[in-house]
Amino acid sequence: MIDKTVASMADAMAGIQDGSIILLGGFGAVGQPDTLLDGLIEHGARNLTIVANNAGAHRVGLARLMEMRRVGRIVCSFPRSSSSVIFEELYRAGEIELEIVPQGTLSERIRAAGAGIGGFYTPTAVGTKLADGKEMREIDGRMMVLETALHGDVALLEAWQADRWGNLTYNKSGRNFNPVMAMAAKTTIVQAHHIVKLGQLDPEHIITPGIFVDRIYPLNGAAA
Amino acid sequence: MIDKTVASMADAMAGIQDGSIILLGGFGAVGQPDTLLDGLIEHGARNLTIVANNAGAHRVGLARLMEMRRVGRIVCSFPRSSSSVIFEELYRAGEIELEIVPQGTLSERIRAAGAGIGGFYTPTAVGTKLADGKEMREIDGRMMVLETALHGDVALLEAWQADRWGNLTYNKSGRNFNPVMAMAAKTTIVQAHHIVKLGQLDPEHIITPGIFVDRIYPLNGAAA
Amino acid sequence: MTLWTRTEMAARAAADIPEGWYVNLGIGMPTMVADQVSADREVIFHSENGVLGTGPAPAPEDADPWLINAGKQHVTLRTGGSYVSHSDSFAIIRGGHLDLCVLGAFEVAENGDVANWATSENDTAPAVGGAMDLAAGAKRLWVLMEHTTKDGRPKLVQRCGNPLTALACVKRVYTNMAVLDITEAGFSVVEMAPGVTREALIAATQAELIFQ
Amino acid sequence: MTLWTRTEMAARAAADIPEGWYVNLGIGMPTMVADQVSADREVIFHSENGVLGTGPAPAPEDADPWLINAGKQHVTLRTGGSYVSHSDSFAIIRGGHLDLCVLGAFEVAENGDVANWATSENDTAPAVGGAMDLAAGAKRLWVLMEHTTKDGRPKLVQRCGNPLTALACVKRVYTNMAVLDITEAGFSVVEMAPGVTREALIAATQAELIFQ
Repeated sequence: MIDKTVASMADAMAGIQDGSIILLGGFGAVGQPDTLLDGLIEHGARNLTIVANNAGAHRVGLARLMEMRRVGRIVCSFPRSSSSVIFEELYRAGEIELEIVPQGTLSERIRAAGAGIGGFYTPTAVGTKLADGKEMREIDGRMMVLETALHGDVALLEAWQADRWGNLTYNKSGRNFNPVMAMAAKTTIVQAHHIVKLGQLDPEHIITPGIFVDRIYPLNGAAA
Repeated sequence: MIDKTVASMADAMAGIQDGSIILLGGFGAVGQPDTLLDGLIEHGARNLTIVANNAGAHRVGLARLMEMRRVGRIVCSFPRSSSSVIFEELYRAGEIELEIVPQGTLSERIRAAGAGIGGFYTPTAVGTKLADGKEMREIDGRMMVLETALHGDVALLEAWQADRWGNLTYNKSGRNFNPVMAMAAKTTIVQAHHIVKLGQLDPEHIITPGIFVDRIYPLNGAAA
Repeated sequence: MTLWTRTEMAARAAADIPEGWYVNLGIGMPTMVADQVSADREVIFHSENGVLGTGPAPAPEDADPWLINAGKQHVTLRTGGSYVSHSDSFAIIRGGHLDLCVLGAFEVAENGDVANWATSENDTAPAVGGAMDLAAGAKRLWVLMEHTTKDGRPKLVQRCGNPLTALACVKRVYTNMAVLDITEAGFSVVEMAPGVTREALIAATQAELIFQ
Repeated sequence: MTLWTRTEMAARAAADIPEGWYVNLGIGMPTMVADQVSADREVIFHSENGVLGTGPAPAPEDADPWLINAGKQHVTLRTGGSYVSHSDSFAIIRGGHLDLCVLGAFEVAENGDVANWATSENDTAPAVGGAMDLAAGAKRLWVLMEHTTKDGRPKLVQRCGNPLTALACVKRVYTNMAVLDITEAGFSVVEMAPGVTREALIAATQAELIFQ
């Protein structure tokens, strides 16, 4: 019997290596795997590359991980906000590497990894410094830049409902990067608000099928 | 007030030009826009390029359109079946042009058109005659072939439920190519089994949002 | 000379949006455009984080923590709206499915270049978000911004000095002084705020102006 | 010498599939593998047309016209299954998410090349379907086929004569005579059908065989 739910946070984090590329779901505070981030802090992996839309806020979660000097590199579209204090300190001090990627190119590069695409041509960023040094070509009369797939070792995600096969639904704008990141990591780990019985999710309404999911961490304790 | 439902088949077909590229949803007989195909036959457009998984069956729908010599070219993954008699006759007689595309490359090329991607690299078909003459490159140690976006002028699709904004759901394996083709045509025309009131579809369960849809043809007559 | 207020600028842009358009509004002043479209006119607003059909801001006590827009503000979903993933949301943006995007900007050049994500001074860790995708992907791009910087420098220019967001894509600019189309020949004045003179507009603009 | 029947071949392959694998079965004989996996072992079958978790064929009177597999046969959906679009279905295939694909073939070469979509004789309008995507995309590819053609020609060869489906991707072949792994050194015999001799197998194969 397939059962992807894990019994403990230690099981959820098992095997995450130093130097891993971690895909982090969420947009703003919504759909962000806060509990798994606490687990990652506890777990101890270092020298991580984080791929996420934002660069953490205040002194918790991702920001705390950075403050502990556990993140060597961040790939994101929007690192700066009023509360991204830790990131900005580290960045000014030259203690963290930053790759800025347009939000849609970020999402598309992650999808490419998930869908077996090695690279793709997009008009986004043509003529800007984010395309500096990148290969360009004209397609159908429009200049485009070559972008490559962005693979993760681990994805840390948040879902609304999950069953033991790892089928997932999301809640409103909590969907965001979670489905696409689920496809693109060697190990996809999901914190879920509600564990439901297999068959309880309508097959038409499942957003992420379990094939993309490896481990489910129930946020409210026991599985159904 | 937005209302994408059309009052007649003539309205559904309005403006389809000779020489158009038509994306046809469906896989086998499921999710195939048979009624719209009858409308297209009636409408009269000629010299069409058809993009579909299959090359028609028996002497109805797409096969009938081909029999009337209205299709100059077909792009598909699986033209041959026991009932694809019309296509095979025309093909042997040199009266129809055929582009064979691996099914996943077909779907991905259509998605690329819908998502603003000019082209992409895939390992599918490398080393086979379907990659003959195509540009290749090695990415991450693997040879890949460059494939380009496949745009439609018109998509003819089938949905299960639709509302007046054009939000759609599908029924079981009737989903297939329909959502991806909805994204990739200048004009997307959908035959729907059930017209529902705006708001009746759960925002979490809509598979194709109305932004991708231009016209809805109700299969059962009146709108709700 | 009475300059348009921010609300008037938003209302001026809103009046030009036909019913049935799908529209993305950038963070900041462009967001105000939504409030200037009356609820009986169906204009469908899209937000990068996967919300299609955002409605008015909720009363604070009704805010749903799971429903925000790209500016991280609480929003509502109007009847007919839907949720999509980031992947599908940016397929909407990049695939040319939005009828319109309205962005704020630091500068707009007479050829339609736009700079709105990083200034030369503070671009050590600039935040681009979805601006480049929107500018390159939407069917049309309008910019809504003050005509000059706080210290009086022109923001409509011959050539942008700040890092570019996208090339030659702005179609129309709404400022507190005027509405201008970007044409083959450069900035073409569509309308001026009450009492703004040609001379005042020319003085506040660092590019040629075409008056009809 | 007793050759394995088609059902025995399917059962032999099925026995090698661990619980929890996601598996795509090609049209024809590979489809028979599903019936050889007992329902209490959770192996999840995927079909190209967007069905994840296909179950046994329904009784004819229970067939749902909306639910078919890639071979256009009526199927059922097992508890826990889901529907996806073609786009997502091929992201599953091409993104390396399937643990296994089992295909039929005209020929398999000793380096793992496979030819299964067109023969030299009839390839005027060949139908490739999803074969190239599956062969290139699945984590592992097994082939299930007769050891020789109907007129006795070897199908395990040094080099394929028919148009290729994909290069160097077959890991294992199940025939009516034997089970063979494809190794760096070529075909390695894992098991032979009862009474099949080394000599008989060598005679029926147009490539070197490695016997453990």
